[in-house]
Order: sequence, then C-alpha cells, then structure tokens
Amino acid sequence: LEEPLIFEIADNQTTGVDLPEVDAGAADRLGGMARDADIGLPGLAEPEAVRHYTRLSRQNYGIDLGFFPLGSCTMKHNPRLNEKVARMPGFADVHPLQPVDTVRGALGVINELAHWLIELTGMHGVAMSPKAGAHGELCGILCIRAALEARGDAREVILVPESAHGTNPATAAFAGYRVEDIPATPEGRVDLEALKARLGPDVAGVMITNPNTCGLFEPDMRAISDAVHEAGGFVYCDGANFNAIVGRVRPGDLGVDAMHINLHKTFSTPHGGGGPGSGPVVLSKALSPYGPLPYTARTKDGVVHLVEEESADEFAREHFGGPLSHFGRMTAFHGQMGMFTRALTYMLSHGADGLKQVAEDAVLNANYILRSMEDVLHAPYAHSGPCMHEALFGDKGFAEGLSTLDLAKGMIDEGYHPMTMYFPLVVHGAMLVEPTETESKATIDQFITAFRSVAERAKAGDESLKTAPHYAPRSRLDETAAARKPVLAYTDPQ
Amino acid sequence: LEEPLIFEIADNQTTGVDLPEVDAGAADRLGGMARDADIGLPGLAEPEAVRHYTRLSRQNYGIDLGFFPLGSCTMKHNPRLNEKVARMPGFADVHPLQPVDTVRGALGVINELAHWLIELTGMHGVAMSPKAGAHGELCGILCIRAALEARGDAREVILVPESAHGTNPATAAFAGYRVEDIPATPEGRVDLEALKARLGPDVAGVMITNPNTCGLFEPDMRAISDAVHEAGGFVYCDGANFNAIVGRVRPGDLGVDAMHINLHKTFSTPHGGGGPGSGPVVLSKALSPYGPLPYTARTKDGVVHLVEEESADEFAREHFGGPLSHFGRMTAFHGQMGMFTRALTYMLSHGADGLKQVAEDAVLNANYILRSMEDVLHAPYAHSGPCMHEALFGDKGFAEGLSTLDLAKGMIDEGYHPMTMYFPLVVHGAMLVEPTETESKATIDQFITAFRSVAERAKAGDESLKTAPHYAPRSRLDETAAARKPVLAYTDPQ
Amino acid sequence: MRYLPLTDTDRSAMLDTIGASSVDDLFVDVPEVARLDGPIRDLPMHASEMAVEKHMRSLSKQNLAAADAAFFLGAGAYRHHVPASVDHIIQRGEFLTAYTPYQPEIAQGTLQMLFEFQSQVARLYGCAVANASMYDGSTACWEAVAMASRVARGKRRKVVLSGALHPHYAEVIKTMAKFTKDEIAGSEPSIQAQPDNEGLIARIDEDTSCVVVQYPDILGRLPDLEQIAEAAHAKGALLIAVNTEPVALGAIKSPGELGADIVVGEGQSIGVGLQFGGPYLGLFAVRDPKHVRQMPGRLCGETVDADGKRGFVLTLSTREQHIRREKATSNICTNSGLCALAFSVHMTLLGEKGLRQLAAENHRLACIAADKLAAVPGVTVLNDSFFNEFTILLDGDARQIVRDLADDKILAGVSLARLYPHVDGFTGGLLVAVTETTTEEDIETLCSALKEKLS
Amino acid sequence: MRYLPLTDTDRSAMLDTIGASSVDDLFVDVPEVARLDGPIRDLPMHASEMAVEKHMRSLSKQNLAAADAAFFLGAGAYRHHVPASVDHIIQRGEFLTAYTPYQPEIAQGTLQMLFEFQSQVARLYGCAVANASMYDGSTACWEAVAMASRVARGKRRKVVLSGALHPHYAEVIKTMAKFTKDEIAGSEPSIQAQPDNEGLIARIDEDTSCVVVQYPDILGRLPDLEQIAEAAHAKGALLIAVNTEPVALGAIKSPGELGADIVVGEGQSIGVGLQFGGPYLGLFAVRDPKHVRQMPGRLCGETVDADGKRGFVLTLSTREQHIRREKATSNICTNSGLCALAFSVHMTLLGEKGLRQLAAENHRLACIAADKLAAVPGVTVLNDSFFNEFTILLDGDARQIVRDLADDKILAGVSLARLYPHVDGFTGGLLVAVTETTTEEDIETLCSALKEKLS
Repeated sequence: LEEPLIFEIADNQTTGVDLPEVDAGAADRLGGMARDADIGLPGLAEPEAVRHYTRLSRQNYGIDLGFFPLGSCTMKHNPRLNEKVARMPGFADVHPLQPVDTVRGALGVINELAHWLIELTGMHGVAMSPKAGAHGELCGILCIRAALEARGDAREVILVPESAHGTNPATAAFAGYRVEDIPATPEGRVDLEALKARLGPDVAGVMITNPNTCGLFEPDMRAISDAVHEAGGFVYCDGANFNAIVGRVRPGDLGVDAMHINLHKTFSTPHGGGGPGSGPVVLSKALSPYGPLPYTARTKDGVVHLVEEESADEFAREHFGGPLSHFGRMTAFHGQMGMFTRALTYMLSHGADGLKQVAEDAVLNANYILRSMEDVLHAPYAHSGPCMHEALFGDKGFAEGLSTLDLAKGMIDEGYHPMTMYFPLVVHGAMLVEPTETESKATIDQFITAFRSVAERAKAGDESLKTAPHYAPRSRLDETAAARKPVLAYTDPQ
Repeated sequence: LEEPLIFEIADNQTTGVDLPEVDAGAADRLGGMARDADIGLPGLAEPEAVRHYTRLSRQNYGIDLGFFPLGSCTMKHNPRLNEKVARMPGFADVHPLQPVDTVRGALGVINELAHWLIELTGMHGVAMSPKAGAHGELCGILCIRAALEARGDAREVILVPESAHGTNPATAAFAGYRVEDIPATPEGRVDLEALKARLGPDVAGVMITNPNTCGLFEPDMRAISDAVHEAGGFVYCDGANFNAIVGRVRPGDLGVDAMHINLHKTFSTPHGGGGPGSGPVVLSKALSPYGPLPYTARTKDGVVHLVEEESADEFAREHFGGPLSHFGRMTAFHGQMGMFTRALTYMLSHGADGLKQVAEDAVLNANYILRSMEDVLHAPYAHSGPCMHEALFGDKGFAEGLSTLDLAKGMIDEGYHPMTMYFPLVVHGAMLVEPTETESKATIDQFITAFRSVAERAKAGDESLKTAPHYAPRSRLDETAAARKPVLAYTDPQ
Repeated sequence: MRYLPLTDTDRSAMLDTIGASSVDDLFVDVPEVARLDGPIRDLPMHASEMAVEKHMRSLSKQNLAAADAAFFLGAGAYRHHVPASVDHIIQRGEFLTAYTPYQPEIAQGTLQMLFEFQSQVARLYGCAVANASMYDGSTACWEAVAMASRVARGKRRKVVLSGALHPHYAEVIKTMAKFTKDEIAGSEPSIQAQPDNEGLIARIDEDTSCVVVQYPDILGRLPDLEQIAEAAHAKGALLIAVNTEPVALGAIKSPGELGADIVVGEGQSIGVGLQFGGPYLGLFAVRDPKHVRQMPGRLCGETVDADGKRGFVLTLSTREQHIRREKATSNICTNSGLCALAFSVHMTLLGEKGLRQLAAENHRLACIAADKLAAVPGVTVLNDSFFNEFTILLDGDARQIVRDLADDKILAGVSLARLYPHVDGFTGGLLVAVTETTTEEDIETLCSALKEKLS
Repeated sequence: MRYLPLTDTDRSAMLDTIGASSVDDLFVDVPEVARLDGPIRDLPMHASEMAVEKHMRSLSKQNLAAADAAFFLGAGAYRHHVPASVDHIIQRGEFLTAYTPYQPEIAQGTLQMLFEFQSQVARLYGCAVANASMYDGSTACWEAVAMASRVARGKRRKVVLSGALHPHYAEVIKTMAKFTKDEIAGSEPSIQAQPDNEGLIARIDEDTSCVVVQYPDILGRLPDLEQIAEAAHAKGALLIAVNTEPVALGAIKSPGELGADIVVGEGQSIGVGLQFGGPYLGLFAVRDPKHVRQMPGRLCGETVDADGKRGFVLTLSTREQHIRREKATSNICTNSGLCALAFSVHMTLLGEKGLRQLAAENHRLACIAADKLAAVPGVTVLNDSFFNEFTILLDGDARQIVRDLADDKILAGVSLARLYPHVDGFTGGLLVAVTETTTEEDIETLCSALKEKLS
C-alpha cells in the first residue's frame, strides 16, 4: 500500500488534457508580467491520474465502508440523490453574479431551505452565508455584538462551559470578547446557580451546547435563557448536536437567540475529508435585524429577492419600513449553494415526520449503546438519566499504561473508525460515541461486541493495544517528529 | 474481508425506497393472477445497501487500480468523459420506439459511429445491432450464409485456425456449419498452403484473427483472402485484436468480408466485470446487402433514417433501387446505444491521429515487454519478428510441478491481474500479455521487474507459488467442488 | 492525446531497448499495399474534452428525453425511477473497470454480486437457478428456444410461438431458425380482450420442443400459463415463459410457480433505464435444476478457498465456448454484467416490500389511466385485465396520431402498426404503458390531446 | 424513510434493552413546554426520491445555466472546463464520506492528497508553504489580515487595502475590522488603464501591518507587485497578494517571486466550478517558512509510521482551536477539503504543460474579445494589460444592459454598479471575462448585441 507522490511519478511534459499549443508570445498584453520561470507542476495522463487517486482513496476509511461512531460530528449516511441534485446544471453551472432574473430557482432553494431551518428551530430569521459551523458561530456572536452596540451597550465577556467545543472560545476571542468558563455539575450539566451568580452588565452572552457535549439535554435550558436575558445578554447555542432533537424540540422554544446549524452534520451533506461545510445561523426576533448581507427574502407576490449591498437599504425601506442594521458581509457571494441543494434535498426526502424519526432513532441507538456498555466501561453520567444522541465513557478501570488512545487504535483493527477521544475535557480519557440514525441494529450489535472486547483488553492490560493498529494502511505515525521539523511541501531531490 | 450475502443481512420488511402504501386489493384488474406467495427478496435501506456494494467492490481488481496485461482482451483505461456523455438525458432517457423525429440525435450518433467504423476499417457497410463480440461473429457468419443462399450455394464448412478464440468455432456451429481446423506454421501463422489445399466448393468461408492470437500479423492475409474468394468463399476476421492496427491498417485493404468490432476493447467502453459489450460488424460490398435489421442511413438531404421492418422495403426501393435482402433481426430494438455513445466519444477524443498513435503505442509497449522478457521466459515466436500488441510466452523451463497457473497467481501477489493463461492453445502453458497503449513506461517497467522475478521463481521451483495468491481477498478457490455439486442460488437456512 | 501516457522520450528509449529504429519497423509484417501513409482522411483529428462534450451534448439535445414529455411508451422497455445510489455503485471503478471474473481471488466483488443476482432472479421467476445474464430479453428468448431443442436432443423441430409474443422477439427466433432449420409455428396477435390460449394449445404436437408465451403479453393481457404448461407437458414439450416487465412479478404469480420450465425476460425495468434500447439485461432461469447443464451463459457458484473461507467462482464452464468451442451450449461470452449489478442493487433497495409497493402503484395508476381513456370518445380499451400496460383502439391512424402528439411533447404509446407494419387491421391499436413515473396530470394531458385529435 | 434502517421490531427490542417503555422516555429531560406533540406543522411529510428529484429539477430549470448562454462573467468566479474524471474521483465514497483525518492510520488517502495539494499551491504561488485550504478567497483574505496583525504582535493597527481589491473581499475585511478595531485604509478603484500604485504606496506608514493588493486586480489590471512589496517592506509591513484567478498564474509571474509575504486567493477556477458562489476553495500560503506558526487552518506534514514507512499527519495543530481554544490562530475547523481534492486532481491533469496552455488560450481569446469589443461604437476598453478579464466602458447603463441581454441568453459580464452600488461614475463600467469555454461565436454574439443596444 505504497502510493508514490505525484511529484515522484509525473513530469512537466505530460498532461491529461488536450489544449491547443498557443504561442504564448503571440498575443501578450500581460504588461510585462509574463512568467518566465517554471512553476514545477507535475502532470499525469488521465489513466495514471485516475489510478493514482483511486489507489489513494483506498487508504481512507469513510461512511460508505463502515460505522463511524464519532461523537459530536454526526457522521451519517450521505444520500446519493443529494449528489445528483447538486450537479444539476441550474445549480452547478450558475455564476453568483448573474442577473437575479436568471437565478430565481437558485434563490428559491436558499429561501426554501431558510424556511425549513426557521420552522425546525422555531426561530425568527436565518443568516445563510456562513461557510461552516465555526464561521456560523462567528456570525452569531457578531450579531450579538451588533445588537448590543446598536443599543450602546458595550459588554466584554462571553461565558462558555468548560465542556464546550474548541471553536466556541476561539470564536468569542476572534470577535474581541474575553472568555470565561462556566462550571459543570456532577451530573454533567451547566451549573445554573454558578451561571446566575456570574451574570451581570459586562456579560454579552453565553455559548451553550444543547444537547451538551456530555450527550445530555440541559433541562434548565429555559431557565438559563431567562436568566441571561434578564441580565441583558444573549444566548448562543452551538448547533453541532441538533441531530438529537431535530423535529422533536425547537431551540426557539428554549429561549435561544442564535444557533448555527452544520448542514454537513444534521442535514447530511458529506464531510468530504474535512469539508466543505455550511453553517447557517438561525436568529431570534431580537437578533434578526443584525444579520449579515446578503440574504434572500420572499415578498408577498411570491418572488424571492436577493438582498445585497446594491439593494439592501432600498429593499428594507420598501418591505420593512426602514434601513436594516446588518453588520456587514462575512464572505464573497451568497454562501454554500452546493450544500444548500443537498440539505434541502435531504429535508424534503425525510419530511417533518422523517426528521422527527431521525432524532428518535439517533437517541435510541445511543441509549442502546450506553446501556450495552455501562457494565464494562465507566459511564460517568449514566446515572443522570437517558443520554441524547451520544454516549460518553471514560478510561477509569483501564490497566496501567493503557489509554483511551490505545483503545481507539484497537477499534481500527476491528474495522471501525475510532470514537471521539479526549473530548469533552471534563471526563478523563473521554470516549464519545455517536451512532446516528443511519446505522442498523445489526451494525450496532456488531460494534458493541467489538467495543466490549477491546474494552476488556484495555482493562486486562493487553499490551498489543499499545502498538495498534496492526491491520491498517499505516501503523502509528510519529506526530511529534512531524511537528518538530515540519515538512509541509514536497522538495525535488537534489 | 468477509461481506455477508444480502440474504443474510436484509429482511423482507426493510426497503430503501419510499413508495406509497397502496392497498393492492383496491384496484385489481390482474385477471386472477394476483400474487399471493412471498417472493423472498431481501431489502436494505440505502445506507446499508451502499455500504454492502462498496465493500464488495473492494474485493475486485480493476483497471482503475492497476495494470491489466490481459492478452486478447484489451483492457485499457476507460475515460470518464464517456461515462458522462452516456448519461446525458437525450441518450439515457429515450425509448427505442419513440417517433423517429424525436430521436434524430440518437440516430445521428449511430450513423456517425458507423461512419467512423467504416472509415477505420475500409469496409462498405456496418451492422450496428449485435450486442457483443460473439453476437457480432454470429451476425457476420449469418451474412455469409445469407449471401451464399442468395446465390443458391449451399456450403457446409467453415475453416478455423486452431489458435482461434473459442467463440469462433462455437459461432460457426451455432449457425449450422461444420467446423474444420486450419494448421499453423512453426512461426505461429496460418499455413497458407494447407489452407489453399482445403478450399473447395463446400467451404463457406474462413474465420481468421489478424493480428492473430499469437500476437503476430498475418503477412499472407491478402493472399489468404484472394484464395478464399477465388474458391467462392468469404473471409471473416475476428476483430478482437483490432487495437494493434487501428488507424494504421484497414482490414478492408486486406480483403476481409466481415469483421466484428468489440467496442468494449478497442474503443474503450468499460468491461464492467463481464459486460455489456457491443459488437458491430463491418461488411464488404459483397456482404453489405445481407446485414440484419434495423439499420440507420443518412440520405442526401442529411437526414438520418432508422430502417426497420416498418420501412425497410419502402426505404430500399426509394434509395437503393430495390428491396434489401436483409437476413432478419438479431435483437429487439437497435443495439447497444450506451456503448455507441461511449465509443463515439472516445473516437472523437482521439481523432484519426490519436487512434493511429493508439496502435503504435500499443505495439511499442508489447514489443518492449517481449524484448525485456525473452531472456527469462520462453517466447516461442520471438524469432518471427516483432509482435503486434501482445507478447506470447510459454512455460518451457519452469521447474517440475510449477505451472503457468502458479505464475499467474504469483502475479496477483505482486499487485497485478494475471495475464491470459493457456491461450492460445497452440503454445504449451501459454501466457499472453497485452499492455495496451494506456500504460506508462514506468508502470510497464515495474511490471517487467515483477514478471521477471516471478518467472525466475517459477524456474527455480519456488514452492510458495503453488499456494499463491497469499495477499488477495481469497486464496485459491476450489473450482472442482463448485462444479461437482453446484450451489447456484442462496437457500434460506432451515 | 490525454489518454496516452507515453512521452516522446519514453518512446525513443523503448525503441532502443527493442532494437528498432522507428515504430514503423514494428509493422514490417503488414503488406506494403495495406500500409496507410498518415491519419485516415475523412476523419477529424483529436479534440479536447470540452469540444467533444459539446458535440455530444448537441446530439443529445436533438432528442426528446422522456423526462421532458408526458410519456406512455412500453412494448418491452419501461421507464421506471432508478435510485441515484444505483448509478453511484456501478460507477465504482472496481466494478466498472473490472474484467470477467476468471481470476476469482481478485474478483469476489463481481462474483458475490452475481451469486446474489442469480438468487434474486431465480426467486422473482419462481425458478431453481438463474444464470449470470444474457444480452437482453430477445436474445435470451432465442437461447431458450435453442436450449429446448438441446433438451429434446434435436428430435423435436417445432417451436410454437404465442401470437402475442413481442414481435421483435418472434423475429429474432424466426431469423435464427432460418439457419438452424427449426420450424416456427407463429401467428399475429388477435385483437381481443383475452389471449387465444385454445388456439395456441391446439398447435402443440409431439414434434414440438417448446411453446413460447409472453406474460404479460404484448397487448398487456395476462395469459393463464398454468393451462398452457399442462398442455405442453402433456405433449412432452417445454413451456418457455417470457416476461418483459419484471416489476409485474411484484403483483402477479411467478411463471415458475405456474409451471413454466424456462423463464426468460428483459430486466431493463429494474436499475437499467431506457437507453434507447441498449444495453439491456437478459434474464434466464430454469425451474428444474436438472436442466442446468443445458443452460447457456455464465453461472456463478459457491465454493470455499484453500483456507476454508466461503467464496464464489464461475462454474460449469464446460458448457461454454472458451472451453467447449463448437460443442458449447451457446457462443455467448461477454454478457450484461454491469446491468446485472444495477438490477441487483436496485432490487436490494426495493426488497420484497418495495417491489410489491412499486407493482401496486404501477397497477393503480394504470387502472386510473384505463378508466380515463375509456371515457374519451373514440377510444376503446381492449383489455379486461392487465398490469401496467394495455391496448386501446382509436378511431383513427394510431401511428400518425402518435407522431402528431409528439410535437406537443406527448409520447402517447407504441402503435401496433409500428410493431406489425405488415399486418392489416391494427391501424387503430395503441399500447399504453403507465408506471410510477407517470403522473395523473400526464394522464389528463394524454386524454385531452386524444379527445381533441379524435373529435 | 429510505435512509433509516431500524425496523419497528428493532426499535422494540432496543427499548427493552434500555429499559424504556417508549422513545418518549428518552426525552424526559426536555421541559414539557418545549416538547412538540407531532411533526412540525407547515412542513411537508416525507417524499419519494422521484418526487424530490422532480421538485429540485424544476427549481434548477428556473435558472439560466452558463452552458446555455454566451457567458462573460468573472469578478472572482470563473467558468472553466473541468475534466469529467475530477468529478468521478471526488465522488469516490472513500473521499466523499471520510472525516477530517484526525486518525491518520486510516486517512492516508486524504492526507497524502492534502500534502500534494499544499505542494501544488505553494509552487503556483511561489511560496514555501501552503495550508490545507480555507473556506474561500474572501475569508482567506481576512485571515491573512488577521495573521499580519499577529505577526506585528498587535502593535500595528492599520490595514492598507488596494482600491482595486474585490469589493466583497474588502467588505469582509471591513466587517471584521469593526469588531477587531483594526483601522482600514481603503478606497474605490479609479477608472484608469493602470492601477494607482503610487497612491497606494503613499498610504503605507509605520503603523501599517499589511498592504492588501489583488493581482490581477478587480478591473483585470496587473499591478506591479514588486514595487509595492519593496515599499511595504521598507515600512516593516507585510504584502498580502490576493489572486482570484489561479489560471492566470500559468501566464504571469507568481506573487511569491515578486515579494508578497502572504499569498491568498480563490481556487474555484481549478476543479470546482461556478456553483452559484459556493462551496469554493480558499488558498493560503506564506513565502517565508518562519511565518508558518502564525498561519491559520490545517497543515499536513510528512512523517514516518512505527514501521518506518512514509506517512502523513495533520501537524502544528497547537495553532488550532481544538487544542488551543481561545488562543488559536483562527476559529476555522471544517475547511474545503473536497474542493482541495478537486483542485489537486484537475491540477495534476493539467500539469505544468496543461496549465500554461490553458493560460495562453485564455489570454489569446481575451485579446480577441478586447479587440472586437473595442471596435463596437460606444464601447471603450479600459485596460492596457490584462489576463483573461478586462473592463469596458459603455455609453449607457451597464447594469440595465446586462439585465436586458440576459433575456437573449447573453450573460454579458459583471457591471461595476453591481459591485459598487454606492459609488457614482461607474454606471458604464462592465467587467468582461473570457476563458477557454468562450467561443469566438460567443464573442461575436456579444459584440452584435452591444452594437444594437448602443446604437
């Protein structure tokens, strides 16, 4: 399983395209900037290129190959219809700056998806342009900041629970806020009293994940929201775990002001080895006027409009009775159209009934795993009641010298992608398992058998786990060496 | 690498489609034939189905994964553009019996492809409907038979060289002919004198492969054709090896009367694990009137017509001055449209210049392998001069107890599909290697290194070859047991 | 030359190794008269992917795609919705670019799929064994006739064809019989509500090797196969049942359970699509395992490997041409492997439940269409019973009406005159097929258009 | 519910194991006020694949696809021909459905591809190191500004923007600066044949962290980066070069060799397609390796595994949010991985030779278009120099003319008024982009239409 680098098999004379031999000098209006140096790009004919990438692909694990129990990442099946729809010429072969009369269908997709997101979350508005979850978080926090500034209220602090995703504090800091932790209760939930005690005129808002990263629903959510609002702040909810409640609970009913939605999680646009994603942000009535440009709006005549710099003020005056207080633009163009088409296709396929079933099956699968494992693995919050769509375990009881990492790598040899490791930080050697709703009982039963067996080996001190995986394309890789003297690009041999 | 059967993981309640629950009894006009018994078909939801087939696929070897040196089968790269074109709605979503005015473009594809085939072979006409090479052979032999019958000449014998593909004698027999062998010379070619001696009023024709299955061009081809024609017979040429000469030599110039063309070989429609193929048959002027229905014809006004039973006589009278003597219909509808679009796309991509280069590179690659191997492997016809697009080796010099089969299985462990084994029959332990033109020199050099090493092991008597492959999804399978007590369908466990 | 990896540098180096001065030296065996001195004239030079795609797209756009019309064509090729995942799977390079699985150690993907496919087809047809596919329904049908002749050891020369067998299928049999000297007792369909079983049975005699009956038949009717099977068996003949719409078998009894000995058909409805007629998928199965060794085509069987693991191989290949040459049961080599995969994936997505729902939905919509058409003045519905296709009789020239309606993007069906150009009295006949892809709006469109045409 | 494999039987069995009587028991923590009593009203119920496909197709058909028009739009998004094999590769399940490669042992496919991608981008940009992608060009541009501020340790607060930076990019920077309190020194482009380098250089001072210059710029002109780099470096500021058309770099000098310190851009032209604006591909590279630890986003690096085999891992992740939380260099997590794959495959198919040919062909056609447009009365071509996009000035309202021509399936370009709605004097300005997908016939069509409009 050794596939050379393209730089090792290709040359600068081979090409996999047929283009005319143009005499570059013939028509040079490059104003003296014409390139003379070689770039150094390797080329392959199509047969070799297809083979190179096909072989490379086979060193990857993906949902199409097996179960991906990755907590807080919702790696579910990616329907192939979505891929087909995204490639329809009217979506894929359309320029973002075409005259709006030539893209009414594309705007219709954005507007229809926005409607679904608003209805599913019980919110008032949605900003569609953020490019991914973290970008959406930034959007939400900026909306809060814009709303506060609009009332002349400079606040400096965002409260974040210690169990939060790393993006939460990073985002708050990126937006110029100071980040303070909120402690957790022994049951794995936000400590309401501690939170209330910290609230005050300097707190712009809180960032909460619900269901939280321990896999638990925050039963005090409504109370938290009320307390924050009363103190003049806003509630940001991290939407990474929306899969647990979609169709069953609406964040808007819990007092949330802003929540990003990872279309590549709950709404199944493929993860693609790291992206692209899409992170629309649903907004409460209080925050809606402060969302970014551009946005779409359907007027009473049924026409979907694209509102961007060109028309924002005019449109707002005409339809909302005044200029909008948008906070600006977060990205060029209008957002991740390719993800919008996939997500809308997925929503229409499931429908309101199907999405409710999604949440129920996801939660059912997770609780089934929790209850099937708690006798062999430490499950710190198993006593707190049912989990939501993910089950959390810790490394308590492992033999000396064996770690969560070893167990995870052992799962690779069993044919599974490892669970999320060492997150959330509040549990020692945490393992967060999210089965999603697209796995069958048979698959989950097989996984439980394998998971139990590897857990027993970790408790019994099986040394072979320390060098796992043994049956993967590579054995453990030296990450320290990689970071100590980084080799980040190919260098031609001398 | 154990993937269960669908029957073992699926059930009759699960489905991967969303269809309405129709009360079957509600509108029953089934005339008493309504089904009551269960069929016993297993169903899977889409996530499980995609995973099952994705996993299965990974137990296969294909061109996309590596080199496929399979003689007489021309396993070359399958361009992805061809796949895209075949799926255009105007080709894929069109019914064969639509009014012809609604399918002029589809008929245009057939006619344009026919033009290419006629020009590339220097022939007079082409029958497009045969479904695969063997079907095309049958078509060609039936044309010969029809032409002979039209002149009241009942002949009974078809001559076939002993090195021929199995389909040749099978086809001749299927068409009601007696098959007789033609011997080969020590140089691996048809024995012209022996052939001439056998010709006579009972011989309907000969079936010849040129380049022949020993990988050699028949330099006497023109003389063979002349002799056969003089004796009142016809010359059928097996087109399996057309890749060696496409664009450089036209079979029509060699006196051939009929030749099938495997679009899935020379013209790169994918082999698909065994099909579908397509086998158009080019015909000489003498045979053209006897081809099957339907066919397409472009009249002087530029319109492409579909000529089938409905219009055959009328059309022939109008445009050819008399009814046509077609021998009938070989298949429903008009042939393998999906292969036509792919083949035409491939031809247009290469063009006349590119196709000539195809033959040259294919022959160059084969000779390179022949000359790089002849010092370690017995190459029975290496002294006959250059080979064409494939190189032939025998097992002379192997250690006692080791066979061509063992060497072939050893090549699997080196990461290659084995070469064609034990064919042609005229060479003991034959190994026929066809590199095609879509492999790079680097790939071929690696292959030669591996091939030499395994050949040396076979000569040295390396016992481990007898149990090869060792690194494949399966070790050697018991084919005898499979045939002795055939299990050809899944049976539910009791 | 984007598919050719050799560079000029490579070519020179390789010629050096070979000891040739130019590539022309490698073609010395070609007689001089036959050597071409340059690229063939009258053919264009190579073109970019973009240019080729544009050319092919323009040809594609000269056709009226079914999705852009109100669509009612059938007659042996049916338009069904194929799930997107089917096309995804068949484009996996490991399936698409694999060879025939003669090397089973590295072809278990194809082989296991074929074993599953054979099992699905056998169950659908009510048979013991199905093969790994034929070219299409019509050639499978001819192969069945040839097989029946082998089963009768060539001692019975007569083949009785139902008048309501698809005329293309009948043509293929008649064409081949011209050479094999089988006697074909065929006829044209009679335009009546019920198939003429009695007439068919009357033609069976002691010289008959087989009776070929389509079910549902070309007019959409449902012949009583059980009655015909009994009559055939009584004379020592085999019943060959032909099915061109596998979806029907989700709603009606299988030919095997009704007594057919060989069941063949067209599998295109499941997974494959219309494709202007090809590639399609020939299905071939036998009810009695004792007939297996007379079957044509490839068979995949279960076995074990040297380590005792279950695996699959092509088996009983002593029937086939590459082993048995002129004594083979058929000359078939390449079959419809990738279409078989498409069929199998689609069938797995359907499952028992989905196929039955699909069949019920087809039948429901066909009943609606029949009722609505019957209400149009000048239209008579012929069939008492049908699955998803039936015959209507128009007060007019159906062939011309079909052509006229096509201008308004209505593809109204297949006229009997197109199928039987030399038979009188079929002028008004039109086959109308209705599937789950047909909307009630499409049905209304057709009815309105006919109403206008016929008034 | 075709994506949900659990059957009701499974569900009951699993509830039994859990010890719950119904799935409602698992949602007990939800406050009663927030529990929904059924599927959400105002949303439709589930639908078949066929129905959904039909709905989405009808929305798709309400758009004018570029392939169906004479197409001249650019302004940061360019239409190029993408080889079919690119889409084939990115649909391989192993790439499409893989996760972020945090488990390198089973993610070498993604990781090696990223290493190759980083190397290709670094070479194209003339830089030492490129990261594994950002969301798009505009966000990459903002991240570069933020990075420059980190390099200056927050001590320089002024960001100098070229007036000819894409206005959306400038907007993103201005938006973010409202919160980070950076001072933005920007301007609008001046409508002249050459960019105003002197004016730009005059705005650089000792408080400037970076200068941001687009190359080619929004009007298609080619600013002399070398001169600006020298001026910036003289004041201790970094030069950020922004490129929105990577194909151009096949014909013009790379920003790195001209002295840019950070090079960012939009990679959509190679492999990704138009897609109505997203997903696109942010490229990010630095010339000097010493700046690597201030870079945002993922980096893939080479290492060895326990057996000494070469392998790849995500590295230097101490810069990232999941390790460093509020001290991270960026909050970015998900990036444009699959678009990076598409870029890398397309770039590998092009290679040095293909990219240079592609660039030359783009430039050749653009020169033809410029000459033909210049000959149209009422049209003035602004640019002296350009790559494949240039600005023309019309005697009329370009915005309205663009809208009018769209009715005739001519997508004539991007009007400056669309990009700069609040700037006066841009009424007649129109950006015209020409690529290898533009035919000379398209150019004639545009010229004739403009001739008619402007007469």
